[in-house]
Amino acid sequence: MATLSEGRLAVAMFEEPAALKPWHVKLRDMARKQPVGVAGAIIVVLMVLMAIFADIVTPYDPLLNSYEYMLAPPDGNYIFGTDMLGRDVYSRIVYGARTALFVGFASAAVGGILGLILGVSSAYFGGLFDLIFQRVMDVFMAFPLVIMALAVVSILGTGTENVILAIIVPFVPRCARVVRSSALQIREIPYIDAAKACGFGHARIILRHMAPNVMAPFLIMITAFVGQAILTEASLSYLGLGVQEPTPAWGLMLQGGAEEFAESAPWVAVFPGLAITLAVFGFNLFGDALRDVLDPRLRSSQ
Amino acid sequence: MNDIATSHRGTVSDDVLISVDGLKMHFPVTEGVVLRRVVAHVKAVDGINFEIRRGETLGLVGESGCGKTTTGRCILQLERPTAGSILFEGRELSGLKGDELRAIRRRIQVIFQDPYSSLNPRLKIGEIIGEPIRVHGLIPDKAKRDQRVRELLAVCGLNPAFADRYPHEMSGGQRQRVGIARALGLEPDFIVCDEAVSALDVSIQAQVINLLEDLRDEFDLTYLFISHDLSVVRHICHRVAVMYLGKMVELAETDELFDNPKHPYTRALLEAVPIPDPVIEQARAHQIIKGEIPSPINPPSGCVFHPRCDIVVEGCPKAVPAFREVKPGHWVACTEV
Amino acid sequence: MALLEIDELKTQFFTSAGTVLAVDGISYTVEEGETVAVVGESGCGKSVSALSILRLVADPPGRIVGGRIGFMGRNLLELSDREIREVRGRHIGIIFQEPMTSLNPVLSIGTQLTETVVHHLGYSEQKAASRALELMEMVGISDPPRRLEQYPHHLSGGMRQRVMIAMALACEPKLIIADEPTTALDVTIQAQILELMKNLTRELGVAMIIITHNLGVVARYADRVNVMYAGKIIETGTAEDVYHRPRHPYTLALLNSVPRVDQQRSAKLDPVEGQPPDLTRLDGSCSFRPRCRFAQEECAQAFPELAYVGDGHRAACFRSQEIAAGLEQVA
Amino acid sequence: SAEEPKQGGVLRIVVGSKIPSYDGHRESTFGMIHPIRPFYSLLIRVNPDDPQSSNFICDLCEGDVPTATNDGKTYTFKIRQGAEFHDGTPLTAHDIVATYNKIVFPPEGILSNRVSRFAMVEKISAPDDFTVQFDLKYASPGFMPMVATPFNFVYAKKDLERVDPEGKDPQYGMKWHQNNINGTGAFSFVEHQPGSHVLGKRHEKYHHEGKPYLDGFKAISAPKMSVRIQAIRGGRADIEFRGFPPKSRDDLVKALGDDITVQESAWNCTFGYAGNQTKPLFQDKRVRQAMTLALDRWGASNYLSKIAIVKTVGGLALPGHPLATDEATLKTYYGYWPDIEKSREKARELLKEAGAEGASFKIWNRAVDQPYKVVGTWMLDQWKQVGLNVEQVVVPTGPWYAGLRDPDAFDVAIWPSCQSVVNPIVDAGAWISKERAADNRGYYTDPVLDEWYDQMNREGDPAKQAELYRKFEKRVLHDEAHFGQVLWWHKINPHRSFVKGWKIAPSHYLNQSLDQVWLDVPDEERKQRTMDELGG
Amino acid sequence: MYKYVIKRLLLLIPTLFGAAVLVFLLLRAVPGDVCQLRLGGGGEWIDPVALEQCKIQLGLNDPLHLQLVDFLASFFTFNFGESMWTGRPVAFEIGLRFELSLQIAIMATLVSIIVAIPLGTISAIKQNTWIDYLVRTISIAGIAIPSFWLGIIIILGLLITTQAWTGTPWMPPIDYRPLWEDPGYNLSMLIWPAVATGYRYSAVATRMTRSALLEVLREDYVRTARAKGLLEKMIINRHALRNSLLPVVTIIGIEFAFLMGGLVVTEQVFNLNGIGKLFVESVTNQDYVMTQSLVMLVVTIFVLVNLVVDILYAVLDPRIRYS
Ligand SMILES: Nc1ncnc2c1ncn2[C@@H]1O[C@H](COP(=O)(O)OP(=O)(O)OP(=O)(O)O)[C@@H](O)[C@H]1O
Ligand SMILES: Nc1ncnc2c1ncn2[C@@H]1O[C@H](COP(=O)(O)OP(=O)(O)OP(=O)(O)O)[C@@H](O)[C@H]1O
Ligand SMILES: [Mg+2]
Ligand SMILES: [Mg+2]
Repeated sequence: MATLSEGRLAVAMFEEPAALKPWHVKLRDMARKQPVGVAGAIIVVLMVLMAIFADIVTPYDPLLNSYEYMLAPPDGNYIFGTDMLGRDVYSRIVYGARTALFVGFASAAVGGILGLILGVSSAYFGGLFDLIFQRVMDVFMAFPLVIMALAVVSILGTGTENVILAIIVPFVPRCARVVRSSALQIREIPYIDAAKACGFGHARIILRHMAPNVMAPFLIMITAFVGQAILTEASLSYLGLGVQEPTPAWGLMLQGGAEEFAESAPWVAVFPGLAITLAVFGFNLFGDALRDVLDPRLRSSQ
Repeated sequence: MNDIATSHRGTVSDDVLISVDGLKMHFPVTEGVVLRRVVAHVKAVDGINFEIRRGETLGLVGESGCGKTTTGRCILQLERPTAGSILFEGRELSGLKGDELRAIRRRIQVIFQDPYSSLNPRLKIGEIIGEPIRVHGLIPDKAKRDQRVRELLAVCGLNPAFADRYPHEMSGGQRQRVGIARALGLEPDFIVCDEAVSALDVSIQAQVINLLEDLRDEFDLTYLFISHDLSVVRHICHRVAVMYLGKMVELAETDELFDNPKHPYTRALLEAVPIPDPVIEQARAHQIIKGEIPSPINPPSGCVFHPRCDIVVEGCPKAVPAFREVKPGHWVACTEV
Repeated sequence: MALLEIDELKTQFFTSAGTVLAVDGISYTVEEGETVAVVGESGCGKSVSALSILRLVADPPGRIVGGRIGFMGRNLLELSDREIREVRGRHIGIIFQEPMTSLNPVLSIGTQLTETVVHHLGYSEQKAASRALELMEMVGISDPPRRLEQYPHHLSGGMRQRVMIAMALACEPKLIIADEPTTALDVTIQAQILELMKNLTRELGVAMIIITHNLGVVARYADRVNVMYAGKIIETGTAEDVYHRPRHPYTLALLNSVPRVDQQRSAKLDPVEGQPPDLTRLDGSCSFRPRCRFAQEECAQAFPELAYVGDGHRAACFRSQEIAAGLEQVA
Repeated sequence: SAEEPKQGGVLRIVVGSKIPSYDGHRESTFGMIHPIRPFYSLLIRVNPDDPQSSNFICDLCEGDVPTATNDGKTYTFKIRQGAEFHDGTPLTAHDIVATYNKIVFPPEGILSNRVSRFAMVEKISAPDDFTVQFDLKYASPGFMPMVATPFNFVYAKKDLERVDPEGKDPQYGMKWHQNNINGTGAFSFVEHQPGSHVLGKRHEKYHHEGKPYLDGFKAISAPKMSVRIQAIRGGRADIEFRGFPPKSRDDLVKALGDDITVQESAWNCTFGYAGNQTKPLFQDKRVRQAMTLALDRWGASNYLSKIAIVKTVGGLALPGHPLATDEATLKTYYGYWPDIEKSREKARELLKEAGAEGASFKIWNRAVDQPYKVVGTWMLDQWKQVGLNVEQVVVPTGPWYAGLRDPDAFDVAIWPSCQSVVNPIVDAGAWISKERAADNRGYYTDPVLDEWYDQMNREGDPAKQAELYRKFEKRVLHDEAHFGQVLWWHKINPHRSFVKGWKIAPSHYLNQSLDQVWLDVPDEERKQRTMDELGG
Repeated sequence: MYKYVIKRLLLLIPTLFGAAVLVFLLLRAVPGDVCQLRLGGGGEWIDPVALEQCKIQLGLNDPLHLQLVDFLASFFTFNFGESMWTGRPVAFEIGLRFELSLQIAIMATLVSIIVAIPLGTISAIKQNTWIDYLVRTISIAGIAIPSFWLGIIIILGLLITTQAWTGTPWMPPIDYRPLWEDPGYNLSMLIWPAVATGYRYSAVATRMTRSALLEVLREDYVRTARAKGLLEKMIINRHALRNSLLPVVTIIGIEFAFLMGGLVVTEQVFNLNGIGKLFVESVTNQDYVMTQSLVMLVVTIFVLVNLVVDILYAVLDPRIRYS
């Protein structure tokens, strides 16, 4: 009965689905609906560009000490002034963006992916695995960050990679928990049953069918977490547990003297502080808007 | 048997494809966080028997929560039944593992109720239909597989160009066709249609019903057609089983069941369905069944229907009525018929 | 004078995808004590037209852009916010589709039931409580005092819908709008609820607009039927007229596409092929034209008037006369 | 001076470190000296009127500080009569003997932090109730400075002999002072809120006539430098005794003008580094010499002193001390040449010779700003300028110390050493062979140094001693360049101008009895302070 | 309900046990020990004999597994031992600081609730208007500003402005007096850190209130309430807010638990003698006993606060019943 399908086809052919909007129109729509989020996105993009083209946009080597210009106030030469070793604050902030973004993205990516896989698996398998996993996560969630950071830093030494590790450890359970709760809902949706009914293996279902579907909460989490990681890095550096001199890093710039002469040489403390605030601000604005856009429960009815 | 295989419902052969015997599915109700104690059971399916013959469409009707979906899921091996056996071509399904299970899964497919949630929103239509074909190694070659996907789309009345679309770019009816195409891709023998048309608008619903019928004839399929819509069931099924609270209360050939219902519940059910004809409706005496469906955790004793039954007798709360054949091919679980 | 007179009501949604003409100039009246049904496919504007009566359409993105809704001598669309609030719940009650989500999960049934009478009629707490008891009995809920203290999640779907009915009736309104009151319920419960609503409206002389896509429900309960398609009413008349003498091809097709539980299967269904139109992309032509097997040149030019085809029976089709004359010839 | 001290009031001190226990004999941090020292007296102490000199005067002894008899092997102290402990017990020579016996010969299980440094002591005895006699095994110029160490709080014999009321701990008395305070100091203990403050009030029976001037003192714990600075500025504290960075001094003066008085002094803390000689790179003398040559000490003395608490260029002994090397000699040592360009040229040359151009190593530094991280970062920059490839590893204090003890852990260690009483001879013990000096951070063995050190310690004649010291120093800094002395610390104490009577010492451990301090504020304010802190 | 509470409390045991083992191992993995720090922390020369003595006394030379058993035994018998740094009982040391930490946590919570709920509500009601943008910007800024930096700015701001206005610079007290002894002094000290942390905290809660309310405002029952002709005020207060409070309560709870143990940086900036400062000190001092006890305290608080939140859930939402 080949004619049969042909016949049906004839009917169906003219059904044209609603036209898809080109991306620039979508972008414009988003800009109109989420002006705040777009502002955040702009900040983030500027930061990324700044980090990538740091060599081009900075007048000085961020590591260059010039003892004749120690704590020079902002002027034509040094637009944000110099720090106590005579290094250009502006250049250090620009290069600091590299550190901040590296720490932020790396820890969000690594921690996020780990949390994603753990969270989805936990939800998917359920049962005893889930139960034990949950208890372990409880411990990690309740465990204070300082101890964790201090231990990691003391055991492995300071430095960017270890700071990332110290930030990841508490992030994984948080991420896993958020992912798990969405994944629990996803697990109940028929397309997962459909995948099972098609005879797919566990790994395929977890990675291909479940994980991509918790992307919305995951991405929201991740963007917010990039901001948080930057902030945590700054706080750790401020406590002396983070990135180390002479690496240009924002938290580090606020530490060690910046505070003591915050009044007579405010530029040393103000600009890095603003940089941190602005960066975290940007990521959070962006993440917030992303939440409004991606989270179907919050999507304004249209 | 061939006498029921009226021309417009397709042909039914004599050999039994699926046979369900004494199927029970009790979901434990647990309490406690660490030591999960089982405090009760939801008796979702509580001992049902039926057979489906090759080429046949068996309707499974009943109100919400009576265990229709659970029955379907047990056959699909998505749940591990508490008791009972499910034979597919005479082979026991429960207990199958690994490759054997995968092989069986290819032959038993499912179409879900909700066209919105049964398609993975992250995958393109082409991937949704093509992936199972690839995983089961039916068509390893990518180009040929794509060709097959297009064919399947066409067979289901969809534009083959839809392969590059995402589910959200399609209407509900179109998505339901994609779900059907996915199931067909594995060249199954048997398809569980769990409320496959309930979520669709009347006009779209009719399109899909026709499609299902056409496919049944074209590919020699067997359906378990789960629905709460009695009119649709009457239209498409060869035989119909009525469930109530995890039990089967009546099973008969379609027209026999609808024209000559025996069980008081079946009768009440039919009574409750409004008929789209004001004249007939005006003439109908509306005997509305009283009460609500009891909880499957604590089903009533004896005949589970007795608290709502209008012909209840003394013995009803005491003994579980046997599911017996009152007429050839007409089974009822009631002592009073 | 009719209780409710809707005249050329237009409600639109302004979205990024374009303007949705959800309700595109519908007119109908509801007499006192009468039950009027609105049927049509999903998305054709049934709910929006009902919400528009009480001006409950979310703004943004929705807005009532034109028309008139006369109710007890006043145009509801011209009332101030305070005045329309007095109409809501007080003179017009409304029952929604989803009994599961339409009740506030954290407030007791009693609170939700009494707040309307306290608010609108200024009842004291005691008086309100006894009114609540009365209402609960009226809608057939057993053991009302206990039920009043319970929360929605303690109740089954049917019970909740009874509570919704009680709430709608609390201030003895003149009109009740029921938006698919039983779609989410089982057939047996659906029958119970519909029967209850019918009896109550008869007893209390309340008019009712019942919105549904179930043609059987309409046949059983409605005095008059409005068939909607793509934001417009395309056929209206008594139930018998519409079911037995359909004059619009859509109504006709709709009736043909439902299987019947009371008749043996005779042939395959005859569905309306194609999809409903996109409400953002309507041109001035007949919106059913792409799916219509009677379509002809003329249909692309303008939308046909809702014209009389019989006593109190109107249809919006250029070929309704021919359809009446005999379907075979036309097709 | 001409000013007449005024009686009364409470002095508020901010302290940047924590109190481990009240027992000075076992502790070594200024965090307990500043709040606890005022409760105790010493046998002898640095002259509070001239703390810069290396002169000691009697505290609990009477008359002049005794000189050695018996070929320098016996010291006899006359003990002051009428001194009284806060609990009313009169002080006798037996208390002193019991105290020093605990410090020098602690019983098994009792910690004393200075046992090894008192190695020359043979016996301590009390010929009568008011005489104490120290018999030494050999004459040692390091002895009297050790006696004057400000941690040697004098305890009452009866307290040291206390028995455990529960009868469990036989050494109860010896440990009693860890958690209890009973001294003869200018102030008696009122309260200690751990982590917050220590409060003391005037000891009426104090043995120095008319002192103390204050009604009490309050030592408030404030671990953060910026808080301490702001506290002085915002009137929450009057003085801090450890030292502020130069920039903060300038800020305070700018903000408060005449209300702030600044005292400054060279500080008896070296700041240096050592290459770990278990690692091949630093076994080459030329590399070590190149490293010291690369440091621009004279320049740094100018500019680093504007931001860090280091300033003085010097050798192994605190500049100003009789044993310190004169500047001319110093300028001939590697790394002290006045012409830094020439010096760096030489450094590059030596590195080339040693085949260590562009060598890489890491500085093992402590996570403390002042002066560690500031100077460490500067050193890194200096070494980079001669082509070395340097990184810095900064770790918290605990792991830092642990790392210093593990020769596998680090390449180049920051090696500071802070001592209380200026005592270059004894302190030189840090730079002898690793087998003898547990805190040798260069992990080198140098028998020559060991020999000279021993000679120096037993040498009675100051001239010969100085000669030995010079040889020792030249070998450490120049010939072998085992140790790189960078800059001496510089102590800056800005305080409220109304705090009078306190004079800066070359160590933050010294001159902390507070008995000379008084407040030059109106009478009502002094009363008010007493009311506020001590409640009338 | 009480059964549920007991069950939850029992559940604390595995969590605490896990945390105990974790902290134990982490601490021992850090090189160095408390003795070196005590004896040589000032940079002074350390007597090796004394060092060994100290280690023996504190049991640091015992085999690890014995130390672990000791620690677990002491912990689960509520005998927490003495601080390795000060020798005083851990319970006493923590007790001293607890009051201050609790007071700040409560004050900050009050500040945040007072700010967050009205702001979040307004922001949700006026979604996508300039008020909403403003509130969101302010609240996101609260999350973005590093708390230590904010602290520094507050203190400096106080110093500078008071000097400009009164001539004498003023800063908040740096030593603690209990509220009932000297309320003026106490508040003038603690209000600043409470505001500094409360701002961040309220920012989090504001965002949560807003999004939760937005979600609830789209619920069917809000439409039902509108259809009843209720006043908008009643709809928000009675129907919407209570439902949206649930996630807000969670956030407030989590933040409260966090404040109780984690005000590490703020306590430093304002020189507060609280748990956070003790934490950092004991960690840097490598005071195992103290650190272990503090971790257990923080974990316990975390778990208990979570329990309280869950109970509050049941109070706010009748659908949730624990049995
Ligand atoms: N995984 C499960 N755990 C516990 N109870 C379950 C589970 N799945 C189903 N149930 C219960 O089993 C009973 C039967 O459910 P089932 O889904 O089979 O009913 P159904 O007839 O398909 O109803 P519907 O018409 O609503 O789809 C219901 O009471 C349901 O609550
Ligand atoms: N908030 C909204 N924003 C944009 N479009 C809307 C909104 N609400 C409804 N619409 C559109 O208005 C049209 C009519 O919707 P309405 O809810 O009235 O349909 P309905 O006939 O009640 O359908 P159903 O049977 O599914 O309830 C639909 O096309 C829908 O997409
Ligand atoms: Mg089902
Ligand atoms: Mg609707």
